[in-house]
Amino acid sequence: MERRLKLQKEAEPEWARRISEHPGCEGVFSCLQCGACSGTCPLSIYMDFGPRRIIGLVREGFRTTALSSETIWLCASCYSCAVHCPRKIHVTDIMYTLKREAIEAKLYPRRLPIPVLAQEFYRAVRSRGKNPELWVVLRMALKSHPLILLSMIHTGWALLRTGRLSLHSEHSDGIAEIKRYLDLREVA
Amino acid sequence: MAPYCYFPGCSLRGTGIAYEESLLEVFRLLHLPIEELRDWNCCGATSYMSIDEGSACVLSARNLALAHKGHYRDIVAPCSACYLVLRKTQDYVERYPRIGRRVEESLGPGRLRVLNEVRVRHPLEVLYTDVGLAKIKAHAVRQWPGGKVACYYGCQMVRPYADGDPDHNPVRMDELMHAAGVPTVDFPLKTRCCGGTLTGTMPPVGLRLNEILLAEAHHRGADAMVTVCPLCQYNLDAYQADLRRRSKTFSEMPVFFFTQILGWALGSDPARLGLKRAISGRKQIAQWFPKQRAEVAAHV
Amino acid sequence: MSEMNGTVRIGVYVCHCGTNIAGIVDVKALTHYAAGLPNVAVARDYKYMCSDPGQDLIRQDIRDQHLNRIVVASCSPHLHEATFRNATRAGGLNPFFVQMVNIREHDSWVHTNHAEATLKAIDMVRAAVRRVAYHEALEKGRVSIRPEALVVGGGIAGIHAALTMANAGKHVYLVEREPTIGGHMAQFDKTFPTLDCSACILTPKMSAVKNHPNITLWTYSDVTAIEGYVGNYNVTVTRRPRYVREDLCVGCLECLEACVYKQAKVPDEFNMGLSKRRPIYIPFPQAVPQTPVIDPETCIQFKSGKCKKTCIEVCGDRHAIDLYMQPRTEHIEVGTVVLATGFQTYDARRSPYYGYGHYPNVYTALEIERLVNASGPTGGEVVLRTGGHPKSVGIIHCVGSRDENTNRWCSRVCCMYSLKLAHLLKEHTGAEIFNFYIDMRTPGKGFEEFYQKLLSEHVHFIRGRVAEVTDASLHSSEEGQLVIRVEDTLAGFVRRIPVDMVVLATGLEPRADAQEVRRLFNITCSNEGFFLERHPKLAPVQTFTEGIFLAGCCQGPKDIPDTVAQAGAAAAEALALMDAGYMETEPNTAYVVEESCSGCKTCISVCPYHAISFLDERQVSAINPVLCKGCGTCVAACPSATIRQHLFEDEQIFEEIEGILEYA
Amino acid sequence: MKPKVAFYWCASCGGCEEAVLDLAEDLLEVTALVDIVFWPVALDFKEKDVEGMPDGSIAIAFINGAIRTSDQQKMARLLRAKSELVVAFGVCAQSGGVPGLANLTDAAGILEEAFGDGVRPEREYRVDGSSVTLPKLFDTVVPLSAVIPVDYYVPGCPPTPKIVAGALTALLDPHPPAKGAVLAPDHALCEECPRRDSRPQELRLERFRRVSETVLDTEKCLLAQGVLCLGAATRAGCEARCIAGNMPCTGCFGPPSRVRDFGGKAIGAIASVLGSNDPDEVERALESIPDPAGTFYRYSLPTSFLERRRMEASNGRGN
Amino acid sequence: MPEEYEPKIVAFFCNWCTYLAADLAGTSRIKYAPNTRVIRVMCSGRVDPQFVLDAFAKGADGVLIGGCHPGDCHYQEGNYKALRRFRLLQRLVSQMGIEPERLRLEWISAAEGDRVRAVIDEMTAQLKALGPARRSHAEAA
Repeated sequence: MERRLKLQKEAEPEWARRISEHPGCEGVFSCLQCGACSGTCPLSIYMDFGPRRIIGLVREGFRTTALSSETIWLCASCYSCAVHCPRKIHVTDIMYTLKREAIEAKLYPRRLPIPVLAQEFYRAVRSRGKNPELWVVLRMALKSHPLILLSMIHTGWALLRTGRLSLHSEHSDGIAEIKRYLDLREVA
Repeated sequence: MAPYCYFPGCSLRGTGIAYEESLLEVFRLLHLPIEELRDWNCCGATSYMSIDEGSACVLSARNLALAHKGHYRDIVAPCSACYLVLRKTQDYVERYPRIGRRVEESLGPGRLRVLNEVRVRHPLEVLYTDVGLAKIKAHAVRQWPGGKVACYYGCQMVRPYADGDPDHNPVRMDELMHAAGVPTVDFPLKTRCCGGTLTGTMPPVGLRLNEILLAEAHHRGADAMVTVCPLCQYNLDAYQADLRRRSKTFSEMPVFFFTQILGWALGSDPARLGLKRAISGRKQIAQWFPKQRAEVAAHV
Repeated sequence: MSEMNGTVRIGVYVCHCGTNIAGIVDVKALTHYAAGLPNVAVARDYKYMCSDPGQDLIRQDIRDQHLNRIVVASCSPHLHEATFRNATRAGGLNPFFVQMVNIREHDSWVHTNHAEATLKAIDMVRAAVRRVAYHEALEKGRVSIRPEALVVGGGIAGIHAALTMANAGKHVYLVEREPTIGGHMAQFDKTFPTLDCSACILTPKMSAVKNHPNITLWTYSDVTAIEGYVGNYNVTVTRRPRYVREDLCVGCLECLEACVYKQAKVPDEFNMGLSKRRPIYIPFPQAVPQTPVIDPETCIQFKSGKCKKTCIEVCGDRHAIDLYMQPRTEHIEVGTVVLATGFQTYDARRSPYYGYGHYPNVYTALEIERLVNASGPTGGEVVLRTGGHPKSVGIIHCVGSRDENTNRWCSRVCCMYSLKLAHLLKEHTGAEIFNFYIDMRTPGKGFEEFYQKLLSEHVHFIRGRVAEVTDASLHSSEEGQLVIRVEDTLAGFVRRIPVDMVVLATGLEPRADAQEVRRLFNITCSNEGFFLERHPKLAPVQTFTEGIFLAGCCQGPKDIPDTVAQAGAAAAEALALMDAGYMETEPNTAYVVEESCSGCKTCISVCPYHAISFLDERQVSAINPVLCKGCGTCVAACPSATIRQHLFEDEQIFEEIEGILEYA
Repeated sequence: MKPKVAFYWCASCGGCEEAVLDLAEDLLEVTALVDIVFWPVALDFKEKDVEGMPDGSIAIAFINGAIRTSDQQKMARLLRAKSELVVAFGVCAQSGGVPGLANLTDAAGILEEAFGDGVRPEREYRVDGSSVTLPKLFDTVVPLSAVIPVDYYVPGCPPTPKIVAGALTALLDPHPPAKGAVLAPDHALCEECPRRDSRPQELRLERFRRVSETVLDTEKCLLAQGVLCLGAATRAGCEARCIAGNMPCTGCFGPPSRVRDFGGKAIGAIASVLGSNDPDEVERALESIPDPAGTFYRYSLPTSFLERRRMEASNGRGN
Repeated sequence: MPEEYEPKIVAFFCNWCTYLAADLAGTSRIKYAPNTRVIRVMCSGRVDPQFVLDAFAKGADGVLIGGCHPGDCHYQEGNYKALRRFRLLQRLVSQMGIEPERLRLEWISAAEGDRVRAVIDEMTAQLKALGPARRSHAEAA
């Protein structure tokens, strides 16, 4: 049986404050906990916390819990929460920020394909300047749930048949320049 | 008039190729000059945002800067994700100095302001405002052979940067369809998320989301769905076989790009609209758009 | 003319205001500094200068230290200038030898750095010390206050204020824009938490208004102009023609029956469009006055001129119906004004995700009030727009309240009236009721008990802001119903709840024309658009314009008890003025130093109150101190510095400027 | 013996000297009463003659013109030492006058303006052994009272004969006015303006006109005709001579005693007669006052609150 | 110690709108730069241009005039009078080498406590960027 207890020492208020300084996250502390976000979210029903409780976790500073949640990865950024929020909180941006933190802190759920996809996509674009859909998906699958591939066979074939899957991967001519741009570290 | 700058984005060169074909065809038929952005790069999309926001904005900023360099006034992004990320970049470089600095670092000092001098447009909005319903009506020369359609707008084109169309209940695609003589159904889920990449990453979840959309469309009496986004179209189109396998009652239907339908109405050769690239509802398509060049009906 | 007359002995008093000031400003250092300034005889600091002992300090020092000038460094003069003037008078000194320094609102409360805040306080005190040296003895002016009052708005607030003043023997003009008085309260079925019938408690007051000898009631009328000043306002009221003469109509209402429209066709405003009325109508049976109105928009005679005019026929020799009636303008003079213009409810269409206007069975609370009302469109039977009785109802709170996208404020009454409607709907239909709330707010006498009662009635309370109301079903069990999608934040999961009827608890907001009204009466609005009171705590019914008072929801959302209380307060404040018969005015008026006036007439046209006249025989300008409001515009305009202003003399302001900038 | 009187001019146009001569035959009366011991313009006295006089031996020194050079400063101090009373004669001495407008630039600016790339005067020039030097040109023009204590002021550009005569009689009177007094009436010019009655009570102008722009009614108040007349802000005493010549008052008598800054007060008044409440219309109306400083401080820049253009701002070229 | 230059701003606030807005800022505990010193006048129309010039002459780095919004003046038109004088004054002071940013007229209603903060903080920042408005005369006289 899981023991549910949070000691205040586990809370990191400083972290909460830091998060609130990220672009789009300024609203965390004005949250009403009304649930409009989770209510309107098409995916909250599959999430372990849902956006409302994630915000609750963030502003109380429960970093590990928030960053290791699946919720942030299930967010498909449909922005429904953002337009419904009575406090105009950019919930989607908060999710993005947490995703980034989770990757940096390596706290994201290992077996979850979504973060893997994100990172594959990231690599691909860094090296090509464009997203070769096929390869990104393949690598994602291999690195997380190779079994996913089975579920994709039909679709893959259908796409090939209809010429919607380009096997060769295009890349931007300006890739050198793009690399240079991207290699600059983000300024805090 | 200055030509529109076309920003295909990665999908229109892959899964959404039919969108590109039909879009360019529609612009051609309406005599709207459009040129592809030279040397464009990926917009960064949602995944990139999840790793490095600053760089994600840099990616989009580069495209905007290129468009500005090419003296374009409008950059047309058919993919909702591209549209959103470009708009968001314009918004955030101004609203958040920290992102502004990051972008300026890459583009070079003083290049920031140019980013907001190009207008980011979605083709739906271009056709609605720049061309207008009247002109579409006037140029629609073909009777619509298919049945009723459910207009599906998805998320990222209407939220959070809806361009005049109310984000809770957008209507412009419906109005365009009517102008083209295509009947639509009242579709309450028109802005409900299709799950994006979840179909690939979490198939059960992704499929369910699309099942709900397709089922509701069918329930509302639609014979087809119309989309404005390559990812939506892909999700709705590519997995119907799986959905059928899951539930007996599920009935297949074609999922069009709105440009395919407009192209047809404007009298284009169906072959130029990428209709054959459909995965689901091929039967209906075959029967609505027979091989031999359709008889051009009297002006409607 | 103000010169430094005689030896100036200044007392400087620095207030700690507990820690409000002392917490940030170094009061000791400030006091010590002040003591060293020229002309300062004594400088003290004290915990609360406004307290009696604090004031005693001033009185004592005036006597013992022979002070003739006082500087108090404390809070805003808007709060305590009067206090310290009185203290000074009590000490035997003319009250206008006081100068206040606002080191709380303008300093300790808005700055965090002690050194900077203290430095600022020092500069301000130095300025005041230099200024006060040039003060002079003044006497307050007086304006007479007429004993008549104007009440704008005939809702419960206006009605109560009018009756209170009329009972006190003052003549009251009550102006209402609608054809009847009663306002929103007349539309309510029951009132929370006591559940007594709204009409039953309101209508007696309405007829009392009608029958009161001291009340002139003008319905279907608007205040179109107001001039003058406290005690002497000249008001213009425009009375729209109702085409039925109040003086001749006996209220038999036969004309309604006689109307050529056999069945009513026009949506009935009073019933929120849930029923129809005829072109000639009275809003509701107990309307006051009991005189019908003809709505020219829909009356055949007005539209085509081809009506049988059966109404006139049936009215017969009473000749009460006059289709040629013209708008009438009335000019009245009043001493005080009570604004009770009320509120409007939020337009639920602005929240499309709740489907109001799209799904017929989505209602606003006000519609339900009519629906459950025995004299309502359905005689109190709750029938859905699509027919049938609801077996389940969802009541959505905070629609157009507490939402940055619509209205930011809490409308205060929605929680309670939602509870009331929940009770009534359950009573009428036995339906299962779901309340969807963000926070349950029941502060008020018997309110919490009422909440308890509802809980025990097994009404569902689900904490969560509803995401959407839709008719898209996910399951056969939802078919044909409206589905409410919400996160049950207490249970921690998302729920879909199918209901037959949705009620939107729409919030209260300022009337659409609040801004024009505000300009008309020269008062201010808060950011939300409600009329702004003079002080949130200490002057809740006064405005910044003397003699104009606020009552009811025009000042902010309120329930009926609070509205009535506030109306009483407003009436009392107005009565206090009128009974006194006069009001003391600040002596900050402008005056002309005749011998040096060259008669250039520059001043005359700059005065908005026509207080300046040109004396042809003496070829100089003269200012009427009663008309002068003390703005000082003419003082700045006078090219030869011949016009001056008491309390704001050039010397005093120059001293203040130079005091601020004189680095000590 | 007759009281000794001295006249001297500093930075001025000579108009004030003319004003003295304008006394015409009255001048003879004056000379009958007094003994002129120093008057460089009219009589041949030398600086050293004055230096030779015992301190306080001169009864009254009338000094006109503002102070802008080291030489003028020196002479003013010299005369102060030798004289019982010093009278600032004319508006230049009183408040800087037209030369005071040089305070909109500085010494360098003036030389630049005057000589540009041409030959600049040298401060010191040597001729056979001995050297001639030019006085130092100050950056800032100041009124007489800024370099020496002044006993009385005679306003005007120039002072009118009536004012001058009045001043002389007042000073020679056994009971002279209080020190520091301005020897002119202390109310505004409108009081003695023949056109005062034609000034309407309601005056709302759209813009100001230059006299050259319109045919002016010779009876009607000039301000009412849209001409920027400063009479209402200016001390009386000149008998409204300019007005008589159909020219607006430009303020040469300075302000009445109650006013601290002529221009400031005048701006307050003049802006008040503009009609419009619309910011843009106001802007347009104000464009008809192209040079506010020159208009409202024509005679008093050095005695105004701001005294001069900020040195920090004037790049040696003024504005 | 070398402390940052703190500009001094003399502010003339009208009694009915801007002064009250500043009071509101206080009661709402809104924090802003400590550089202003407020002088209360009944109406912005009372602000004699002499006051502004004197302030600059006596060492103010900036002067802020606060009045009611157009159409909202407690005295009907005083703020318009203020506007006209301000515009003319603006032209004069720039001729006198005083940057226009140093003289500012703002309409702030009694409800706009936060606007007081915004205006004062912005003006303070601008003045810091401009540096002191010292009025040296580089003179022998």
